[in-house]
Amino acid sequence: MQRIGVFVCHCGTNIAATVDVKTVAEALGHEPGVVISQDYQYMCSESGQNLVKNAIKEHNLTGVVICSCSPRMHENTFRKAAAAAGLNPYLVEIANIREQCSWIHKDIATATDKAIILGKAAVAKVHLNAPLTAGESPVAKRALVIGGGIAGIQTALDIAEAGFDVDIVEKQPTIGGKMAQIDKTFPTLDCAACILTPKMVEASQNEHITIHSFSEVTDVKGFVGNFTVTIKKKARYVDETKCTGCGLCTEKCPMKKVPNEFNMGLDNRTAVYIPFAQAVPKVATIDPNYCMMLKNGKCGVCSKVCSVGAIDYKQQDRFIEQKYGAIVVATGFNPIKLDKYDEFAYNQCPDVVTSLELERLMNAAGPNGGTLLRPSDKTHPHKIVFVQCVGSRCDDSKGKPYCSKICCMYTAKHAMLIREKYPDTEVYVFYIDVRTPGKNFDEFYRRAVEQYNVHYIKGMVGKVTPRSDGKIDVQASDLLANEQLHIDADMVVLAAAIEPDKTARPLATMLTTQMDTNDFFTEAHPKLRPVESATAGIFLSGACQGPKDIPETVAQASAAAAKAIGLLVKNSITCNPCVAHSNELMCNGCSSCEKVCPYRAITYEDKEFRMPDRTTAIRRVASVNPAVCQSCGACTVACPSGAMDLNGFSNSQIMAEVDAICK
Amino acid sequence: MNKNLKEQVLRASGVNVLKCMRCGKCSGTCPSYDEMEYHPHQFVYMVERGDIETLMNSKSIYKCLTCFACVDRCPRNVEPAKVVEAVRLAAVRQQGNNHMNPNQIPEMLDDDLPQQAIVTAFRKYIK
Amino acid sequence: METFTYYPGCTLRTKAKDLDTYARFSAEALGISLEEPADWQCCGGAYTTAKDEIATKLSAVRTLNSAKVSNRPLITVCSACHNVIKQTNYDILHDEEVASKVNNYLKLDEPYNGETTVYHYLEMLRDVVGFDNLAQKVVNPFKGKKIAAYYGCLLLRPSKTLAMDDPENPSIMEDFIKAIGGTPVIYAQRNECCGGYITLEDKDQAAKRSGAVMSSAADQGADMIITACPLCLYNLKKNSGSELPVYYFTELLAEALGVKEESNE
Amino acid sequence: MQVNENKEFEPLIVAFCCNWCSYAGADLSGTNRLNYPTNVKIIRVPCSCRVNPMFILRAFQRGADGVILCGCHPGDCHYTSGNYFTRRRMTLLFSMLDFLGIERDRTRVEWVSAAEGAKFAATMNEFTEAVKKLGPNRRLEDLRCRKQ
Repeated sequence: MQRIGVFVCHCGTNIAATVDVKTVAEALGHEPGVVISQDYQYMCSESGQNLVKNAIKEHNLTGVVICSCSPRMHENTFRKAAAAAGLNPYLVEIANIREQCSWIHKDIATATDKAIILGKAAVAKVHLNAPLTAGESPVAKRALVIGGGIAGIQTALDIAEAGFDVDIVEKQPTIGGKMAQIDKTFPTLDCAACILTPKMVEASQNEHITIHSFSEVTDVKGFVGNFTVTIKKKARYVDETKCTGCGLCTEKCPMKKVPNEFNMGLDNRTAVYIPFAQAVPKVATIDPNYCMMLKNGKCGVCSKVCSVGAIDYKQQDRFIEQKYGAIVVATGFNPIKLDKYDEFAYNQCPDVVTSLELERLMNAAGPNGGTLLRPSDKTHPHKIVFVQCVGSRCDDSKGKPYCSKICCMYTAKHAMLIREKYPDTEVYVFYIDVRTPGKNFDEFYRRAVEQYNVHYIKGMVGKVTPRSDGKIDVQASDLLANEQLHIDADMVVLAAAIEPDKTARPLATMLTTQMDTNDFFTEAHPKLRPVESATAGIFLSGACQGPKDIPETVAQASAAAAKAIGLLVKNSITCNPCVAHSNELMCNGCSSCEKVCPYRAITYEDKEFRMPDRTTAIRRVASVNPAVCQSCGACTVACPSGAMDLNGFSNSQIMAEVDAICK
Repeated sequence: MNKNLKEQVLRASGVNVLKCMRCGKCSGTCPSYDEMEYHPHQFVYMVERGDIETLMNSKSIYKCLTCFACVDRCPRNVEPAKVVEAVRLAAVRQQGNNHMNPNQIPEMLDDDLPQQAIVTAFRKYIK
Repeated sequence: METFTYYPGCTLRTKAKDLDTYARFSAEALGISLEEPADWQCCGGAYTTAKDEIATKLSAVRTLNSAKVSNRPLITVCSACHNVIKQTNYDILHDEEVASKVNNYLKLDEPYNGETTVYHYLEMLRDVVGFDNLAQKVVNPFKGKKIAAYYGCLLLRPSKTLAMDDPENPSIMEDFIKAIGGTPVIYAQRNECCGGYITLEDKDQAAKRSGAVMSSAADQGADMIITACPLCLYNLKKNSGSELPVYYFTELLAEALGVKEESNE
Repeated sequence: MQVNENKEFEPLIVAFCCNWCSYAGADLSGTNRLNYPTNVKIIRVPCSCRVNPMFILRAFQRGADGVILCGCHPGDCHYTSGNYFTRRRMTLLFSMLDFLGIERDRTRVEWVSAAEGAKFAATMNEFTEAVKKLGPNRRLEDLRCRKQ
């Protein structure tokens, strides 16, 4: 027999002014099972809570209904009070008679009637509440960082600093990412390699960090605290443990005409290569698309010159499996392809380049050894035009709808560096808006204009016509002068929009995390939870979440690390007990629930059941992982046999509420 | 500002001038820029402000080549050429406001001129 | 032998007879039959983008409908006709108001709702004949000839509607040039306007525009330039002040296929 | 609901609201003191996809005159894709109800975010008016369930 206590709150006059609380308490007192029904001025106050606690003890209550404000406000307060009095906290129900009754209605009689009905619904529901206990799930003390750019490196270093093991998975042969390709950084103009490469070395030497370079994540199973990840270590045809990175093979390799992706294809590398001098790990990799030995078995030079015998033409892809407690995504960005914007003649003229290509052209380790020369004829350019917002801020049909955020600043940097090094070069920047919010950013841009005489022109380039004399006719508008300009440029630099790496979307599917329409990962809350994904245990670092410059990326990387550490220090995590569960006797093994679950919390297993006459049968039944279930209830509706139900919001509970309201 | 005219131009062109982010690419790419008193980006902005009559009285409306360079290259998909066309129609549809008199045409012709030029002129300038 | 409905357009009956004749003879040589609808009329020359212009779109719809009745795709060769007809068809397909108003005017036996597929002759060469097949049928290749393709605006834009090729980096005419044995010359002004119909009243502007096109092509070393548009041909020849020869692409096609002589008979 | 000749017909309306968006939106319309009729009684569910079509049929059987289901806006679901399930399921259910001759205006799915208190109140006002116009639900009500 149920013994239910009902407590009606006045909330001062918030409720009592429009709802006759005495009548409500009186009416609910006649409901079946209700043994005590009281009203009080402020239920949430300490004395109000004591009233509830005492009633629980005194009347040995089996259920409590509080008629008060929204459960979103004080459900937890009253659950805690119940627990303190020895009642299972999940035996408390709230009837929302403030936000959804007293505050929206004016007539006391009808509002009181409605409050009584809402109270009856809560009483009907609490009759069917079951005591629930939160489970616990262990946490694997190891983190995975996907992506080895500056974001991934920083996150890994911070997690390792806290004493946890962390693995970096990087698809390229070296970590370093985009920052390794950059020449100088804004707004301080220090050299990117000088600040990045020590971090790369630190990562490789840290005893807690394992770097899986030239590797990819191919499968993710499990849930927060308990992920099982499969990593594919792609065959690099070089034994990493033997290779010393001496580079002799790369010198002797006869296949020298391979476009060098590290230099954006502006020069060539050999088929066996080390991407750049400070690569980490400094190990050679053979490109199977170009290696003659791998393609037709004729060559073998690298294997002959390698003194440690590291070359292994028979190497295969290897798969390793590892358990992780937390996963940090740091997959980064790429500049977009510019095929759609050929009014800028990018595909027609080698001297029309992207900003990242310009970085390589200006870099001391780049194709020209740091001297800025035109790719076409290796002459020094005297007039350079920069075009902003190429593919950014577009209508969806024309490009990316967002601002790529970093272009205004790196363009100011490029312009300034060029004017500094080659004062005889004129630099024009066509801009729509100059966006420089950030510490010392606008000052930096002003310096480009005022000290370095960079010509900033409000307007946009409309057509680029390369000419046979090597000049490039740039036709553009100057909106302030109300003129159409023609500039005879030597080079044109396009600020291509940036987009998330193409590997991000398949990864998001594996991780069951959300992405926006631009393939940026979605954070759990745009303001208050910026580095967590909505899936527990998955954190976001760097430009995979949205366009970011280096300082912002590093800040977010450390924040993601802090969140991951916060998870890893726990030995176990408490689970929400209001999860779905399946009645195995009713389950017919149809898999409908498994298909609708957005969290892959449901798996099927073959179980042995006792049947009549001492026989047994093996049946396929659903089982819900309570640590993964987020209690949406999609499965309960999909289940054709009614085996699947949701704790706290069971079919019978909701039906009881419906019945109570409709009486 | 003439509200009806603005409405008419917006409706006929089907263009949402509020999508413009004022980058000026239309005017950067326009082959008729130097012949125009008001340029493509100004057309969009002036229509937004409702300053249609100024445009209707300007020779600029007869200088647009309808080559659609601005339409195809506008990052915001604003389609300025359609605005120009709608303003031109608003002008030539007015009684006695034909841009060309058919009697003038014979003296404009030469032996090789394809008649599509004349047909087009009728379509564009005469209502 | 595949048969298409073929719309020549009025200019091709007078000032641009070459464009038409060579197109027909070449098609025959390629095993394609072009059938002209009995009572076609002028397409209107220019497409009016205004949503409230209905009457100016009707003649194009009549042509589209006659192709629909014959149950064949419609082939055009003049760039201007192609542009007008294709844009009109797009409108009918995508704007219910235009479709219903047009049908109210025309009172056809059966309403026209954009059923016809419209191809430009070049698209037919690419998608039906195939440039590889074309290359095999060439008897007089333009070996060593540096030929610049001039697209102008009408063939490519608005790209969403015309959808023939990449509007900023097209290749269909270049592939055609390769198929007839020539060497294509890429130049940036190939998709810029030649001045078009402004020619009638403003020779200066037409001269400036067509001059820019021609000098860009000549600058990149072209021996000749080809086009699909009578008005472009006129402008480039007459107003540009350039000596560079300009031909219809069909003339080169006929010559390459060895049917130029018979076309002229 | 009783139909009294002197009294205007007062429909009974059951509203299922998802915990994250619509229930919070309903709370917000309360916080902002926006009025909507007492006819509307809200049942909280974790997600609109928790609502089994049976619940809606049960409400009609027990004498509800209208049922409205509120969830997060498409794309904003707290559980990623729950409201898409809702949309599909309700499309099916409503077409079945249509087939049974239940007026379309008696049922509704509406997307209300946690910030749309005003929209919640407006929706409830509109919906109540619409159901009022239809009069009592006689087709699906099981008279044996009616409390005497």
